[in-house]
Amino acid sequence: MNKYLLYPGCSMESSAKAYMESLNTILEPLEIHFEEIDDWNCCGATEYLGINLIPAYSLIARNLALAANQMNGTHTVVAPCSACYLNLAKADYYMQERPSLGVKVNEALQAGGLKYTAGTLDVRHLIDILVYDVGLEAIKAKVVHPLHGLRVAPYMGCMLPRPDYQHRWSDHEHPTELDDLLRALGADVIDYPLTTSCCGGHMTQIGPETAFELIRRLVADADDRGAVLMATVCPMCQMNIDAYQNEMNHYFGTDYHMPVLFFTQLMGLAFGSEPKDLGIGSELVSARNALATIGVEVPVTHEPAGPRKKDEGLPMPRRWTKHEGKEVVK
Amino acid sequence: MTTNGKPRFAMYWAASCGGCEIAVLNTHEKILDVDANFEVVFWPVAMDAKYKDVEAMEDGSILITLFNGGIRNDENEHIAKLLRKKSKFLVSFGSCACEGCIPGLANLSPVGEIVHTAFSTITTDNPHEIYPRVSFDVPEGELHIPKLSKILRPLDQVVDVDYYMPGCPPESHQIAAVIDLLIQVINGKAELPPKGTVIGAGHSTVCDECTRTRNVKLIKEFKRIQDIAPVDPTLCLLEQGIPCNGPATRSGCTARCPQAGAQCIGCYGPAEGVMDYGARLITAFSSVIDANEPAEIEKILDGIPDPTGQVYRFNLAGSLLKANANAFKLKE
Amino acid sequence: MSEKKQERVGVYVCHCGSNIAGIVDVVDVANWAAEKLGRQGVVIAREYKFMCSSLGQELIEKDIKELGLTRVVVAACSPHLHEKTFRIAAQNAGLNPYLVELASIREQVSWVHTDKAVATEKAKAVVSGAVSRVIENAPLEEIKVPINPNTLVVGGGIAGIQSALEIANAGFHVYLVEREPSIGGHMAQFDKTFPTLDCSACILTPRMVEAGTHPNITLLTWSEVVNVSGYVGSFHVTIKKKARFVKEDLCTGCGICEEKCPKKVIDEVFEAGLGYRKAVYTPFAQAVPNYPVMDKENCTYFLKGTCKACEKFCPTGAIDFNQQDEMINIDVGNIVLATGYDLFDARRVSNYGYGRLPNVFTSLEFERLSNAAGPTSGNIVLRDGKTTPKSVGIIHCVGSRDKNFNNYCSVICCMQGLKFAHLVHERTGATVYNFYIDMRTAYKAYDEFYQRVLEEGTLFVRGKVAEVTNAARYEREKGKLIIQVEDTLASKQRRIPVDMVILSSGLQPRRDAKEVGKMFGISCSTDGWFTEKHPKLDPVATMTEGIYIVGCAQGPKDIPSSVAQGAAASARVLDKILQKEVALEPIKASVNEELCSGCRICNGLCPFFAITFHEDRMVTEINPALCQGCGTCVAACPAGAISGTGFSNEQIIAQIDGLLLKNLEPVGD
Amino acid sequence: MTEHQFEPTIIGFTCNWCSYRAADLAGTARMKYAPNVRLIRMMCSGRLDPTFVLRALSSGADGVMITGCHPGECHYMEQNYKALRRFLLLRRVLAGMGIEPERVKLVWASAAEGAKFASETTLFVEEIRKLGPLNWGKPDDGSAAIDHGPSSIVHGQELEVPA
Repeated sequence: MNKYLLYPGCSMESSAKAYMESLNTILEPLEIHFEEIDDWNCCGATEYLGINLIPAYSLIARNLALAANQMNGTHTVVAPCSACYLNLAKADYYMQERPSLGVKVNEALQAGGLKYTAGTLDVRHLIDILVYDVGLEAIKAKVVHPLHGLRVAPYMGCMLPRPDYQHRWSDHEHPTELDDLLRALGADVIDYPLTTSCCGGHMTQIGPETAFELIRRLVADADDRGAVLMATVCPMCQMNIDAYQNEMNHYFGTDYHMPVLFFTQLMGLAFGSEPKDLGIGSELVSARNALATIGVEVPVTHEPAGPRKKDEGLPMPRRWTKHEGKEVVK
Repeated sequence: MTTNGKPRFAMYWAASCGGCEIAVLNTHEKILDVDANFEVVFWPVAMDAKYKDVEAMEDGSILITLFNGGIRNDENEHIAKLLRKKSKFLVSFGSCACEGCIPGLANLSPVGEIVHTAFSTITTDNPHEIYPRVSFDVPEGELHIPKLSKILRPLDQVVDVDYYMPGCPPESHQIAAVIDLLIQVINGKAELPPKGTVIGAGHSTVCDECTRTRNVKLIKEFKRIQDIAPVDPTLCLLEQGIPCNGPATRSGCTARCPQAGAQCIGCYGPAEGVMDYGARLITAFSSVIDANEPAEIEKILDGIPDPTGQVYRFNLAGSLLKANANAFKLKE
Repeated sequence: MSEKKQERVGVYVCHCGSNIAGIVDVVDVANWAAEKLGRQGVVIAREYKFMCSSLGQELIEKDIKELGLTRVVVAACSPHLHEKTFRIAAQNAGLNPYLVELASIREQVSWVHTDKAVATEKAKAVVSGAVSRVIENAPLEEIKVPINPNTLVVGGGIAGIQSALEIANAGFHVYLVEREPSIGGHMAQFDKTFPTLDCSACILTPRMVEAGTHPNITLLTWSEVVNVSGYVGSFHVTIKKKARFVKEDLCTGCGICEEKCPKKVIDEVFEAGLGYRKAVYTPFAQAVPNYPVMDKENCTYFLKGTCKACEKFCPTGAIDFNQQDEMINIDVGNIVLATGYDLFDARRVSNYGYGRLPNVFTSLEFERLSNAAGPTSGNIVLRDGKTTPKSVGIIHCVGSRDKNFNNYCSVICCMQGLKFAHLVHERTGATVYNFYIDMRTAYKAYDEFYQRVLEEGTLFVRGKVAEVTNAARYEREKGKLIIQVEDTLASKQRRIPVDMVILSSGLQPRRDAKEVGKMFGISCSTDGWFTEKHPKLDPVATMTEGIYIVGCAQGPKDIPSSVAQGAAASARVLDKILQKEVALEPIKASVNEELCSGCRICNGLCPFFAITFHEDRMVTEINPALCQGCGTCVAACPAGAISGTGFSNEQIIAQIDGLLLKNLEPVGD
Repeated sequence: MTEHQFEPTIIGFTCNWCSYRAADLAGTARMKYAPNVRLIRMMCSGRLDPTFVLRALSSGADGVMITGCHPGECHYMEQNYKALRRFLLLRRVLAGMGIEPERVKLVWASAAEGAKFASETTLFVEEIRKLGPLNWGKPDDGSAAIDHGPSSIVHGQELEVPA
């Protein structure tokens, strides 16, 4: 039984309810135990750090302090939201790297009778523990309903892998954790070069047309590559691409229909849960048609490894992996 | 030059515990040879004698004086100088006289603190904070007690010393051997070693006499002996992560402690020609550490809770630095 | 401490023109030394314009003879400059050279300080330290060891081949060891060489053949050095000759086995993963030696136990499936390491998409692509094997000058990039872009080549490429590789769509450089390249006498420099061989067995294997020939049983007291 | 320099292959640095016997600067790590002797780092200047007997914990 402290973050209770619901369905089969941090507060999202550092860091550090008090048997805090994950990791890192910051923040925490020593906790994202603690093999083993033939664009988003303070990802420019996970579910994962490109973040509020262009790139490229669905790990990514796709279409006069689901929802399906228990249907750009293909037996079209079929073709170099030399799970 | 023809012998204790005396008596019947061959003129532990009697003696009239204990107060210093004057050969006898020994550890604190600790900490019932006075008026007159000096000094930091005999205390079999040698010398059957020689000990270090097996040492963790169970009875203690002072400590004790399963604590002092005992241990311990990263090295070093005490337990007063800075800095 | 006889010390303070005298009052220093250090044993103190001049040296020689000096201190420049000079002067006057001490009052005083008074005082202290030290100096004799005339050259690339040939031509025997089936190294994989564009194979293969057939060269390919012991003059080396499964004496190199072998595998080494070879193969046509090797991991017989096609068809019955690895022991006097480099693994720069985007190639892949003997017979095509690119982007500094990977410049990439640009242009007429940070073409005829490529119409964009992607944003980008880059000259962000991208990957130390270094007793820099004895004045020698480093093993360099180093090392080796014996600096550690307790604390400290422990006598011994004189064991011995010549405790303690002017206090303090 | 300013005396131990050459380079390049450091050349920082440091401090030095090749660049392969280990333990022992650990500093400087050698030297001199003189064992070596009565009562009161 893997035990962790959970920092859900605001969105998991609102815009990303579906994420939370679906997450809950996979915990038991994967023998993961989450203990929610009592009295946690908002992480300040992407904006606050841009406005006033010390209060912003203190706001984040309060959660770390609470977690540190609560850790029994585990010192790992899991955040399913990329922004939360980045903020927590960032605070932990800089409080250590810039002792003066650590001091100031702790002065602030003292007001609440709290204190946090940087480095006490391991801050990790949900997909990190799924891939590296639970393991792809264990996940594969739980798949009762492989997603064969579902052409998915794996979208990690920009906040998760960068900056990679603790070197948790296979590659901070083009991480492959999500690809590997979806592949383990049997999905037909497309090569998605924009996997770490920006979804627009809060630009949807400040400069929509900028956000629209960024969203268009993501959706258009996924569509060009024949993806019927995007899978994401980040509430903000999901919301931007889902909620602003229509406006984006209006703005550019395009007509894209690219549903975007949380990877946990796809895991839930693969593990045999009912769509309704996974919050599927709550998305604005409906995934109904895309998911219609699930369960229908279609021949696996794995990407050919090594030399191409065509004789005159030239072989491709081996794929880069986190642990150099070691082969990746196919 | 002597009243009964026999050469004169003296033994004195300054700042010491008296163990040296016991070690001498521990030579059993050998002590009779001393009496048979010498006229014991001054030996406060064994016989009654007054300083004035010694002062009355002719300079150089005592053939040999075994002086144990360090110089901690003006009385010690006075007697040291007196016995130097009166003795032909002055032997720095035992660890205290040679290098300060345990009393020398007091050099880690200023005199004030030492007195305070002795007279007003929880271990002492002294509600009125009554402290010793150098001079004190009583109806019968004025009483005096010796003045403490800032730091304890080994004998040779105060007077010229002819021979050194280390150990806490010197091993009785070594004492016996030295007594034999002396007797042979006075009977013209042997030569005295050159001035400054360390007698009653070996030239190398304890490992030389230790029978435990040794290999190339790579230490990942230092542990205190009580934290290891079981201690391998045949393997080098240092190799087991126990900071054993044997490698740097002069041989001559037949490696008693390591042989008995306890680490050497260094009472025989540095080996021949070594300038600073602690330095040798510092390099000995650090040389066996199996790590290159500062953080990892520090972690390993945490296994030696009191490094200064570890490397200078017996040698502090005799070391290059002699004492803790505060002991020097203390203003009167 | 027993009283030692009073030494007679001469102190000589050099003006070095105004270099020293300009800041330090040399007269004052000399007078002070004569007066204050008299009790130390200073009988004469002089100052002179240029001590290093012949007149200055004669001054010393004269005093040694006439005043019977037993010690000499020269207060002048750094010992690294003139220590030898004055040692020889002393020797001429009959004084052991090691009784001379240099006090550096130029590099350490006059050149670095401005206040004359303070500088003069410091100079006095430095002289005082040197005087106290020199009194403790002991006369030393150089240690002479004989030199075995045979030499080992490790690595059969161009640097190693050059080195081997030079020595062999001089008439001495060389063992040339190569890990791969054939010598030739990276150069054999190249198509053309910059800037002359002559065919790499055409200029290399004659040298390979010469090395392969030279009577003085024993060629050991498909072999690796597994153990080295001994020291300069007499190294003992164990070489593992891996089983070829081909009897070299019977094989004629006809190639039938390779032709008949049914097993095709990707050639990761010679073809840089871009082509195929058989399970039994010679890496390339002009391989030396030209008999093949069998790749056990892939051979069907070794995998399944059946096949043996090669054996059936071999006309001379040279195939031998039972061949075993063979251990060869040789004795040599000198060793030249020419172990070369590895190419930076471009997959690590994931934003350039190599390994993900088919039409992104590495420099080595392109070399094979453009090589007439390569998988496409020299046709520059995309990975589909047929389409000729219409536009090609060449990215410089991939993995070099980048703090995420390697900070250093890989030296060859600029010229390599230019060469590629020319070849692409010449053979495909495609539009070629070069993306560079700085253009570095500093060498004979290099910049001219740059000019030429410019004139050919190659486009240059100054800026570090941010990413290579196949995510099109606009119609014109569809189906292309888009290079996103900041054009720092136009201060514009550009997106340049191309068909093919070539990564001018950097050079890296061999992945096993550290272990190899350990085996030969030499060190690596933090970058991982082997460390030379002196970066400028001794670039091919190492700290370990008798071991030399040449070519890219020492650092990134091009072919001419590698060849030059190969030759340079040979000259050094020949010099040693012809001297027949070598004098070692007598700075050595030794154990006083009387004091040694056999605690074995020192046993783990020597990286040169000079320390041995005698179980029987329970004492440690130090082999003077292996000892490099670092003094670590001397400092470590808890019994004070190890002493070191040249830098003894007495010398250093005396110098400390001297520098602190303790020696001025009355004796017996 | 004002006559009030304390001028520390510092002993510097250098490695023949890197830091000593760095010092040479600083000289050749005429880089100016504080004149308070007096150098001793050894073949390697691994030669550094803690005795040397103790001797320097007890013989009147206010600080000791130990220099060697950067980790991984030792000309004797790895001996500078041995110096590092000794240094770290020595520093702990010195702390126990009431000597500020900052008085003994370890600096890595390659043969090419003349500038670093110069700046590190000046920096160290300033650090020691702040710490003030060490003058070990002065004014007397402890021979002057002291009356522990008054002084220690004062001391006792200092340490007294109010009830």
